[in-house]
Amino acid sequence: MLTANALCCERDDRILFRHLSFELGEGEVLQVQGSNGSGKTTLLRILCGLNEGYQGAIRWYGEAIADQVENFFASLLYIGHRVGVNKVLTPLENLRWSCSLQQQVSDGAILAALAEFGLRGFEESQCFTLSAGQQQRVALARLLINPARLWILDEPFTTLDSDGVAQLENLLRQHAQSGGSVLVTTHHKLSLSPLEILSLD
Amino acid sequence: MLTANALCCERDDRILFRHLSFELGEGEVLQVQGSNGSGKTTLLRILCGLNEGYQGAIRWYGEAIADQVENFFASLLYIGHRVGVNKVLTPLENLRWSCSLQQQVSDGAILAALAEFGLRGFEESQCFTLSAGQQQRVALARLLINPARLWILDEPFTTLDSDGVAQLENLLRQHAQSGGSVLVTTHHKLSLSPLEILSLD
Amino acid sequence: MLAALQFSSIGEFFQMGGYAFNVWTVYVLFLLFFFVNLYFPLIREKQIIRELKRRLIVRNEVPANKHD
Amino acid sequence: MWQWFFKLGSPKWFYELSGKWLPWLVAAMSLLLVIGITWALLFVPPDYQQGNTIRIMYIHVPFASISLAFFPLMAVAGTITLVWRMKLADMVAKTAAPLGAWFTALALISGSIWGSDIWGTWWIWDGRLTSMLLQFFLLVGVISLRSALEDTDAAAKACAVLSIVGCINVFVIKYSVDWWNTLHQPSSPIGMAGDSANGPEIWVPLVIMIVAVYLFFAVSLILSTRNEILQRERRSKWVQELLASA
Amino acid sequence: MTERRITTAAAFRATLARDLLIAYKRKNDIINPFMFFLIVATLFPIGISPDPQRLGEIAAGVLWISALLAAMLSMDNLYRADYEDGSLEQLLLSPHPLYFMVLAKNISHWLVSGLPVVLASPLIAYMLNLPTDVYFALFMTLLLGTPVLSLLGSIGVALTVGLGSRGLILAVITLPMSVPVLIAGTMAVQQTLNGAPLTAYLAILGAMLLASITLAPLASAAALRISIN
Amino acid sequence: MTERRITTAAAFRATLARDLLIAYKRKNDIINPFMFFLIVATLFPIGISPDPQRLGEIAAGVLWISALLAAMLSMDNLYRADYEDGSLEQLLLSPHPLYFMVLAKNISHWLVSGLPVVLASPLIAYMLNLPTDVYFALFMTLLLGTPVLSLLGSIGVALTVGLGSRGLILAVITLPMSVPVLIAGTMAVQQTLNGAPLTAYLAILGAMLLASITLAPLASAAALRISIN
Ligand code: HEM
Ligand SMILES: Nc1ncnc2c1ncn2[C@@H]1O[C@H](COP(=O)(O)OP(=O)(O)OP(=O)(O)O)[C@@H](O)[C@H]1O
Ligand SMILES: Nc1ncnc2c1ncn2[C@@H]1O[C@H](COP(=O)(O)OP(=O)(O)OP(=O)(O)O)[C@@H](O)[C@H]1O
Ligand SMILES: [Mg+2]
Ligand SMILES: [Mg+2]
Repeated sequence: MLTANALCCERDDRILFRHLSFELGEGEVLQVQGSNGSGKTTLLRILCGLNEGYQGAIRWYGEAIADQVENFFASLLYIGHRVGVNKVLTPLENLRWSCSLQQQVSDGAILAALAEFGLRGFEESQCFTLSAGQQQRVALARLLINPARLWILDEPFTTLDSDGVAQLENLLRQHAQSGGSVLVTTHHKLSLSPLEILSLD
Repeated sequence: MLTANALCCERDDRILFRHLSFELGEGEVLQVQGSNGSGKTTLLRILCGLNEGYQGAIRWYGEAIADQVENFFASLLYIGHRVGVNKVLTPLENLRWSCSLQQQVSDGAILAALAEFGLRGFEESQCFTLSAGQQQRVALARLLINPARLWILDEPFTTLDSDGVAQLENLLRQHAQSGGSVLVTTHHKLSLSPLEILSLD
Repeated sequence: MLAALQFSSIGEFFQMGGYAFNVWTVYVLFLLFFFVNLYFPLIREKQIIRELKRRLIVRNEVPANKHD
Repeated sequence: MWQWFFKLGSPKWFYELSGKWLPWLVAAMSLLLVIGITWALLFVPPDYQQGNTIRIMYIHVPFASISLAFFPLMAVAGTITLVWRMKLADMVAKTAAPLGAWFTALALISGSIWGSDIWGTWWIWDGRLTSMLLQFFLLVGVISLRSALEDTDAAAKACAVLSIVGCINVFVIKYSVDWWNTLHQPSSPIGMAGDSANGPEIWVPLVIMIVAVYLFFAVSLILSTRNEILQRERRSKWVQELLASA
Repeated sequence: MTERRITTAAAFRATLARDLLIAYKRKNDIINPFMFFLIVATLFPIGISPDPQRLGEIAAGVLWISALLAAMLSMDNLYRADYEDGSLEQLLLSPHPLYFMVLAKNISHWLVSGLPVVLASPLIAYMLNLPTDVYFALFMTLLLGTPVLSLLGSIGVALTVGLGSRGLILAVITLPMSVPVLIAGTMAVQQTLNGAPLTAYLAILGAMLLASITLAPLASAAALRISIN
Repeated sequence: MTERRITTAAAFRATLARDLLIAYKRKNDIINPFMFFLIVATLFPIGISPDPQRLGEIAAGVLWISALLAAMLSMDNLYRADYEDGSLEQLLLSPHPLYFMVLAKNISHWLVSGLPVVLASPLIAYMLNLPTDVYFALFMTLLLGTPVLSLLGSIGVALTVGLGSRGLILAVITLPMSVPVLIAGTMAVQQTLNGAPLTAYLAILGAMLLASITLAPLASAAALRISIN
């Protein structure tokens, strides 16, 4: 569904990648690997359209993304280094807004997702009182709610404890099985079976 | 060298830990473990004196820390979730300042440490142009420069690639061998041989 | 031509009919600005070329011909 | 037509062409300046009211009139940057901003020196003066935004947006400030100073000076833009070849 | 799946509601611009002259300048927190025209920080001894003028949201731009005092408001896309 | 190991140098308070009256209020970036008295943002038609007064540095505190205009400066410890 063709990006006079092409089909999980500073985050942001300093073509179901931005955004879920959790609001309120940018959701669904991610009891605490890993979990709970086909996740495993890691891996597996696709960066070794790897080194 | 006696901390009406006692001797590495939100960060900040909402006694070589703050701070190196790297300055300038809070350092030593941590060529780039992992590396380079006896590190492995993880583990090992002590939280499995574990769950 | 000259002596010219300070400051400022604005870009150009050459020699990096 | 347009946008093309034109521009500028300044200082008859201060006009008016061109220039460059992503446009915009601030400052300074005789004070809160001052502030705003944004590309686009918004605003400000309070010389239809009774011995040197200052503006803009090109294109083949041969 | 896709209007409402909720939770966002306005306005009797006669003469200007500063300086909150925690990226990646999202944020911001200032203005006007005849003129011009200030300020914040050092750059960029509003506002009050009809000025301010509602969010949206890059 | 331990004086210098370096790199930190001061001062003739006579009467107050606002609003930079990137924690964990570290940061901040305002004040004073007799009084009072404002502001920033929403809360906290300085400053200028000797006022401002140099950094240090908790 997502194809990149001869991507090339340079920052500060340093070529991060060149002639980078890949194809992400339905039901696939693609792990972007590379050492620190190799350009993983940059690549993901380019694919999302958050960064425009690149050359090459990115296509969504064969069409250039620029021609169908809304369509693309409607099926995209991006969680970056900064997870998009407002510190003042509670997890419930946060999700109510961030999910409602893409679809209608009921509070019940949100509460269920939060509980699933081990945040039962924290639904009504303001997010600045949550620990780093708990905030990450709030953001990740969107994965359970949002029906987006394409997940782009930038180091979603940082600050998660081992339960959290297992749970997230599970989720990725399920999403792929149900025909979605995942693009993920991490320094972890993922234990998913059909896992493709794109190395930037 | 560092002993905690019957520590107890509660936040937001939730008891994070109670009757927590441990002793950290010279040459020891203590890993604080626990699921997300179990209070690891809180514990480390309490030990550093950055958080005072606790009960119990903390001693440094047998004496209460409050009676010898400067002494304690002179032999402490803390790197937290926020690594203390100014975005505008270059790695070199950052370290020049943060090291000079504790001791005199030469630029040569700093450059060597940066190179050791894989940042050769980035010494003069402003830190906001560095990737997440590279910024972490700038902070960690202090471990090579600073002669502090006690290292308190809060999730130092996040965003590091596998080389970085190996290198840091190595560093912890060496520090312990040379008589220093380390208090570290991480969700990684550390491969250090004399490793004590303190679980908060 | 000379008949159109407005001043009969150099001294009178410098006095500018009592407005010497004002008139001359403006013209001096103008000339200063004029030369500074030509001089600095030229110096800067030399600096840049020197710096770029130095880099070229030091790194001897392979130029990536992305442009052109 | 479009081909030409994009060729024009190529920094390399601009660098080479401007290299060829510069000597001619400099020659024309110098010639006109020498003639203009000599004429203004030596041959222009003193004004019956203002006396010899009239000679300040030959600096003030060219600078004041060119200062008004900066925001439109930057807005056009900004639009080109945003729409066609032409790098050259941004390089011009980047060098124009500080140059504009200097030109505006000089217009302000020469005007207020002139005013110290004519109005008996260095500064009054008159419409035109105030709008000039505000334009100066806006230019400083653009410059400080440029220096604050570290990423060249982001800075280019952000300054483009600010210049476009600012350009609209410069007109609104000028209009509203004139409406608020006007004392300054009204601009006369032929663009000339003072009474329409003024003869050619007054306005011919003025025209010469105006053209000369425009040329000066062009020359210094080109010079700084060439530096900017060298820096930003330092990794391209043609700059490397240029360096090798230089 | 597509049938559950949300309309732009609903996303607009959700964003508006969220921003109002955040402001409500923080309280400070609501109280501070208002307090700042009060405090700055009270600095003038202290710094200039407590003489009612002279205060009355400068009151309209002082009120407008204080409102202007309060509006500009309260803008910093508009996108900053969202930028820092990543919510802004989510907003940019939403499948709705950014124009409306930005407009929602601007409206919420004005309701929270501009409206209280407008409502408080008669009080300060009284304290500064503004002639009572022009209370209405002052109120109406502020009511039409402060949204324009918010919309203009929004462009400035959007341009500078990615900067580490914030502080005054926003004010430096946007204060000169808002001078026309200040002029229209204070002229309206002054001319009303001299007996001129208010409507002409209100028409001008209304035109400014319309123009900035249609154009400013476009500029803000473009600026946000640039800043997030 | 201990012999290489650094003296507090050296750490003080290192901190001062670092902050100046950051300001130098950002440029904006230097230019903006100054530009803000200019722009705000320009708003008054526009908003109140361009008439030189009336401007001259309010000039001293306007200048002081603009300087006060510029000082307060430039404070936000003081600890914010350090808080967000964690440098502040490092500062708190340094084995030196926090008093000196805070003082170093305050001094650097005043040099960068206060001093340019003081130096520019005569220019604006001229433009606002302040009577020339009191230029010296204005300059001296600003020179003594703005450091006090910085030191007081520092306490406010230190208290609020941990807050998500910044913006105006700082101004709301610190403006009332700085009213005494404003009073002393404007009184000095006004009384000098009426022929009174300046020295008494300078003595008062000097005393305020001394008191705040000794006490304010202590308060800031305490506030920082609280905020970081
Ligand atoms: C700081 C003070 C002053 C400023 C900022 C200023 C600014 C300007 C500006 C913006 C223009 C417009 C140029 C154009 O439309 O092409 C102008 C033109 C002019 N100024 Fe000034 N001015 C100042 C003082 C003065 C004074 C004191 C005089 C003398 C009485 C003066 C005489 C003129 C004349 C004769 C023109 C040409 C009018 C025209 O044909 O457009 N200016 N000035
Ligand atoms: N500022 C705060 N105010 C109130 N409660 C807080 C605050 N910060 C943290 N807490 C509470 O303390 C608990 C422990 O937080 P802490 O950051 O120490 O967890 P942690 O063990 O470091 O978790 P993680 O692995 O996610 O980093 C959290 O669950 C949270 O509820
Ligand atoms: N804002 C920027 N300006 C200039 N260069 C940048 C910028 N951000 C990143 N870079 C450069 O791009 C390179 C790649 O950065 P990126 O964040 O994509 O790395 P990454 O692969 O995600 O690394 P990490 O594993 O540490 O997260 C960095 O080495 C840095 O030099
Ligand atoms: Mg990354
Ligand atoms: Mg933690």
